[in-house]
Amino acid sequence: MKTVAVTLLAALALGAILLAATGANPLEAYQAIVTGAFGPDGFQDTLAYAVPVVGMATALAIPLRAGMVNLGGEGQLVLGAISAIAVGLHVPGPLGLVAALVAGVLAGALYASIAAVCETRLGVPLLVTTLLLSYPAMSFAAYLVRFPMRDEGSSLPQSDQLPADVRFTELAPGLFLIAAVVVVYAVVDARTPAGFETRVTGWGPRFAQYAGIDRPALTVRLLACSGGLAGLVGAVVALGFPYRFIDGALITPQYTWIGLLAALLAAANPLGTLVAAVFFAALTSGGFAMERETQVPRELTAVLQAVLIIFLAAATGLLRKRRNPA
Amino acid sequence: MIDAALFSSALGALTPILFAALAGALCQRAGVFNISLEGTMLVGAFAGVAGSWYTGSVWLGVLIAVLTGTAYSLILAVGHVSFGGDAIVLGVAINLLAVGLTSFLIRTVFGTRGTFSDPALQGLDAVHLPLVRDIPFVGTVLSGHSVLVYLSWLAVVALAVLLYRHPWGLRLRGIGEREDAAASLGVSVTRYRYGVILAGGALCGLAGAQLALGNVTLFSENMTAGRGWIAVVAVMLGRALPYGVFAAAVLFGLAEAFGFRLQGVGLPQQATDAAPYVVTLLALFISSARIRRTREST
Amino acid sequence: MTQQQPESRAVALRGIVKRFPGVLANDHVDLTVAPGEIHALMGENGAGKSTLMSILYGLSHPDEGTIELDGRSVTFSSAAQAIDTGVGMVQQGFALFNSLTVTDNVVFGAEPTRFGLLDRRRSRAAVAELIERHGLRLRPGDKVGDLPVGVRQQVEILKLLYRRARVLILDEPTAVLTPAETDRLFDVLRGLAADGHTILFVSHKLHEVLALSDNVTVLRDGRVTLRTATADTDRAALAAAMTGRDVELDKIYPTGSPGDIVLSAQGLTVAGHGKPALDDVSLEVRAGEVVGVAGVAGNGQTELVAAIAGLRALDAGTVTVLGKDIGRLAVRERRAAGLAHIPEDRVETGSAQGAKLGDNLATGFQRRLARRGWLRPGRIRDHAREIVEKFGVRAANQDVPMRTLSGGNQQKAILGRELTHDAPVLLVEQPTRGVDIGAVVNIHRQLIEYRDAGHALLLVSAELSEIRALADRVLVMYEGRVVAELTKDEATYTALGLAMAGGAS
Amino acid sequence: AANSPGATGGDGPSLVLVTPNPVGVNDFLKLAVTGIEDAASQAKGTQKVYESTDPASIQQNVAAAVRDKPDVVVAVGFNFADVLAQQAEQNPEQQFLFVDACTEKPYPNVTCAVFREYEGVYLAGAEAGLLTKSGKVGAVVAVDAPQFHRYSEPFGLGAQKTRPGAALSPLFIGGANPFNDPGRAKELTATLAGQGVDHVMGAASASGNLGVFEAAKEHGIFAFGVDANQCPASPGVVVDNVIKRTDVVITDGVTAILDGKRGETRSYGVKEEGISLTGLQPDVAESQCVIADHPDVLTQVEKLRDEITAGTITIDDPAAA
Ligand SMILES: Nc1ncnc2c1ncn2[C@@H]1O[C@H](COP(=O)(O)OP(=O)(O)OP(=O)(O)O)[C@@H](O)[C@H]1O
Ligand SMILES: Nc1ncnc2c1ncn2[C@@H]1O[C@H](COP(=O)(O)OP(=O)(O)OP(=O)(O)O)[C@@H](O)[C@H]1O
Ligand SMILES: [Mg+2]
Ligand SMILES: [Mg+2]
Repeated sequence: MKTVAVTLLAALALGAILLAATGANPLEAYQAIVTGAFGPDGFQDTLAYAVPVVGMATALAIPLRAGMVNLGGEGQLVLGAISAIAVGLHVPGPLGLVAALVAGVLAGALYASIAAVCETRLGVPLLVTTLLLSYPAMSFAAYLVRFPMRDEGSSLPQSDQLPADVRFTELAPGLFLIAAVVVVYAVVDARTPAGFETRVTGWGPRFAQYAGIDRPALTVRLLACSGGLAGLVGAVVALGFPYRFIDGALITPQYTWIGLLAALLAAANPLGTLVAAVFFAALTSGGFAMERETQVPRELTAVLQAVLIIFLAAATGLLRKRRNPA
Repeated sequence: MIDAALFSSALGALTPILFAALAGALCQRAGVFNISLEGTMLVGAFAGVAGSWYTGSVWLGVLIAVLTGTAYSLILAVGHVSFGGDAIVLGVAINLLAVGLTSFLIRTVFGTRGTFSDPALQGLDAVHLPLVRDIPFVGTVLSGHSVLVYLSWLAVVALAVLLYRHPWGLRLRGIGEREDAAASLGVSVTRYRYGVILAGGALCGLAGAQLALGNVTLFSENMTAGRGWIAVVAVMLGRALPYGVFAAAVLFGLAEAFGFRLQGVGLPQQATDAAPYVVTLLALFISSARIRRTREST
Repeated sequence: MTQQQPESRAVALRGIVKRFPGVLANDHVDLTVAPGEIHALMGENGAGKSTLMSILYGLSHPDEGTIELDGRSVTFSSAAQAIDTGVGMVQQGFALFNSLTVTDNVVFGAEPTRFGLLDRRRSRAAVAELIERHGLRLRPGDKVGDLPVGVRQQVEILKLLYRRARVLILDEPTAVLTPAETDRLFDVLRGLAADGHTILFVSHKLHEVLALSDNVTVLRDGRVTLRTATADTDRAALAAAMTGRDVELDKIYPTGSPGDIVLSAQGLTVAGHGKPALDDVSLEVRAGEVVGVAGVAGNGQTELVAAIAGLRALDAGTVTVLGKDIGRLAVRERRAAGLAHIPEDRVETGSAQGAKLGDNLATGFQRRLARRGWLRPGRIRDHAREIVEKFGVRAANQDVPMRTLSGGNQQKAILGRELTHDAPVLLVEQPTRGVDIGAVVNIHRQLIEYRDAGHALLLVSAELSEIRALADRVLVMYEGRVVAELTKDEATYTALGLAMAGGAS
Repeated sequence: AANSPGATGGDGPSLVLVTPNPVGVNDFLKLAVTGIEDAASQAKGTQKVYESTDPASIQQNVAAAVRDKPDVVVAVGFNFADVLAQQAEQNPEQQFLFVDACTEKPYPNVTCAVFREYEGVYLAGAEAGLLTKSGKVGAVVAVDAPQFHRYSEPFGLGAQKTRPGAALSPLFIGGANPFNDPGRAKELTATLAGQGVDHVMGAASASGNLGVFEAAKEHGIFAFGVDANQCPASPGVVVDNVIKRTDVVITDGVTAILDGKRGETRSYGVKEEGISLTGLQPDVAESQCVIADHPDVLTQVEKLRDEITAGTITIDDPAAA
């Protein structure tokens, strides 16, 4: 803990120097980040970022626990969102809401399973297939909202708006859904044989095979859960304001990559992943607030965030090194 | 539809990807999963343009790009090798940092936002190969690229020689497989990993220089536009083997150039966007099926 | 290099202290070795032998104490410096590159070059020459990953010979060698010593130490308990110095009373490189019986167990346990049908080095320890504590990573875990490799108790004394086939040795 | 946020501009910033700029702007349609100026300002038609989407008007970063040049267009720029630019709102001089544009412009199709 604190301080000091060099007041800027992230107005923004970031972090942590890296979160996320919208536009009423969520989960799960099957059947590494499959999925969704599913009234690449009863008008339902998933993940991880077997696989593939763990089946199962959750995150975001699929809306905010950072930093530990993801979400909304409140150019916010992550990664690395000397 | 111009333009366009992919392959062989190629290339591009602009010499610009890329990759080297930080986390952060840093510097260094270009900015000239240029088709394809394009081909051969013919190559392949075993034979894992990461930084510097001074002559915010990620994919497809990576980059470049032409016959851009990735996937399936078959037959 | 003054010391370690969290691994250890001397280092598991040797080799740094080489004080901050100074070490366990050839593994880090590039011809010739000179069973061009474990150890020794180390440290080098190979190695070592090389030899095997060494140092709990000329000591004295008590050595257990056939394998065939790794092997093991499998490493023993355990696919043949055909089942289903397995590779296959001891012990029990589908940390701890206590695993607590346990204690943990399954069939490979004599006695007793409780054991061991001590019946393998079947009485050293060389009728 | 402290007298009206993307490379957004600065200094008020990066930050920046309670919140770009509708409904007291698009339903507190850039593109196409030798014109456009077809289709129509039978080849950049990939823009332009196209409409964004110009220069063909005068970037290559006077439109709109003219939709095209060509500006001679050397072409294009202004020529909005 001390190491993390020291490196965080170092990162903040470096950031302060950068800020001061551009003529900004570092204290004011940092204060703006904190109030922007946790103040009465900003906290809402932080939560709004936290829902997708925590969701994606957990989605990617699930296979990571078994040492499998899913680099295709973006494709699964986007497919989940577009499927939820496609279903939500056609199934009316509260049933539509449920159907849309289910469609999102299924789309993400199925798509991620393809990558898993490619590894177990064809021997192409998961890391590669997940990453590669991500791009066609994004292109496909982009195509759908530019042509067949396009909102006729608008010139933007976006779908129609969902009917009024197939919407999450508040943040709360999405927040609860994702929170519930995090709790389920934590419990399954710590308290079930399935979670235990996942961890065993993460410790070593040879040991897992020897212990009788069916790796191919586990791979498919974990990837389905991972993709399903990514799809759920997509569905939750798409069902929220502005109640439609906008091309790029799930990609530009980097939910997936920030989520992956959180999961990796925490070594896929459920609680650690949650903490790291919330921290990154707060940093993002705080960064925007700092831009609004102070004279700091927005590029500098990005620099500050990146520096912080680099120091954090180094600190956790050092921590892990200390704990398990090779 | 398929003519010499298609191959020629694909070769130029894929050079930054190839340089970066070689950097990735080198790191991969030493057991470092380097995904900071995108950001390092971007920093290299910026340094190349700034260097060329302030010194008035494109060669000094290239040199400065290489040095800056090397220096920038120190972040990964120190963070991952010395501190033991996760390479993927560091890589993603290094990419974010590069975007922020270059956008910020373009303001402070050039006093402009977004894009810097000037007719007086020196770019790399096309080199017309004597003799080769006169061969029909082949001449059009192979001649008339920047020096860095040819250098990238040399780099492929150099990497193959390094990996399979030079003691360093043997050692870093060993490190990639079992670092403790290498260490027990007195081979410094730290030093070799620093070496490959920094050399990778230099290659990414070249990638950036070709992108900003060869392919175009300007610097623009985030102008790498995902090429570093494509390089990561090329490393995977080419299984981190020098010629494999080269083939992967060429396949990718051709698929992309061909995709542009398919737009001309009415295919939507989103379909042609996906084409290189789909082609790569298919190539992977085929190659891994072949590897399986040969494995089973022995 | 050979002309030293009689009192000169090639190696002198003085007052070495090394602490690990919760353990004093070396406690003011002094060790002096003269040039041309073969010095044996003995001690129980965890006594601190490997720690002391890795300090001498620069892999770890002493908290206190000094190192002298040829009378000059040295400090190594890395193995590279140690190698440059002429100190070489074969570590316990393997440190090899499986994807590289034997040649590349050997020359790694000290490659012959020509115009700056690798000189493959010279490398290969040098390695071939060494192989030839020391009569090893290796080909320079083979991929190490394709070699059986026993043969891989020879590559390790070759690495050392290639490096022309003047001080050679061998940490349990003979663990996987057959008697004949061990003899050959000893000849080599004696030759090297005669050349003035200094040899530090870590071993648990009393007869080897007595046969080879000039002097012996015994460690217990990090402290030196005996330092003597080999000629002045005997097996009982060494064993007592190691364990602090008297141990019953070389006990040969009487045969049990076999019941019904529990494990039956018929016509097992597994492809290998060129010729099959397993060629039409059939065997049966009865309840209450230990069937030993002897053979020179690399003759199919590993593949036999892997094929039965489900870690390697069968090309032909059937395996039944209690009458149930398991030959095509997954590992989990085979285990459920009644198999337990102590693998020869305890580092990667038998355990997860980075995971906690407790979790290692719980692996395989996760479903049985669950109640109504839920796992309770308390039950996992209880389960682990039982095994630790019953099998005398020495560890600070069950939350330490497996890798911090000494090799012998890791073996005890794995043995304990697999015996606790209470499965009708136990596959055991090299159960006492690298294990100290005190522990060997215990492990043997536990295996026999397990047999007498009515279980069927298939025992693969490179240690003929172990085969003779435990096996009720012995199968000898040669080039993938069973070439001899001997009863306990027939299985003399001579008979076994003959059959293992392929000379049985 | 890049907010210069605005004009002096801080007691005037306060303005907040929210952009959909970082202002960075975007000439269109740079003009918007100029517009808000001009509007603030004219009214002796203050201004701030909030730059967004994605839909989530757009939403938060608009919410933050509304919390500040400025006199006018200015938003630029289609991306704001949903957010402005929501905020306008929840905050009837807050005045909004929505530039470049409009909410689906009208709101009394939302004033819209939209462009008919296709009229300008048509005129540029007409210039290309008059200048082309091969009879083939092309367009390099950031993404394949109806909104951006406004930069390709009218270009072809304009060319056909002045050169019957002229053919248009549009190509789209796409990829990971379509609005900022000069390398790809350059390749695409080279591809068009290889097909015999000799005049290319560059709608690849400000930085992407630099790639278009480089390729045009290397292949000896001509290009058209967008949003601002891009001719100095590549003199002798850039024929003309379709300029979009976001600055004028914003000052105009802010003044109208402050004067109490609220809730209407104001459309800016060639007639209103919200859309124009560099060649049709009075200072064309200093523009470094190729068109300055073709007064004959300009005469004909001025005639076409007058016809559009008079309504005798109407051009369909490709995005509305
Ligand atoms: N001397 C060489 N020059 C160029 N290429 C070589 C050379 N030696 C090997 N290769 C290429 O590398 C391939 C694999 O070589 P090698 O077995 O050394 O790689 P590896 O480290 O085992 O990697 P992997 O098994 O992961 O592919 C060969 O099939 C060949 O294509
Ligand atoms: N890296 C480490 N961290 C913590 N404890 C360690 C570490 N390495 C060794 N130890 C402990 O130090 C003691 C000495 O271990 P060492 O490996 O030297 O024993 P050994 O005599 O070689 O045993 P064996 O015969 O089993 O190989 C043991 O208690 C071991 O658990
Ligand atoms: Mg030891
Ligand atoms: Mg190989």
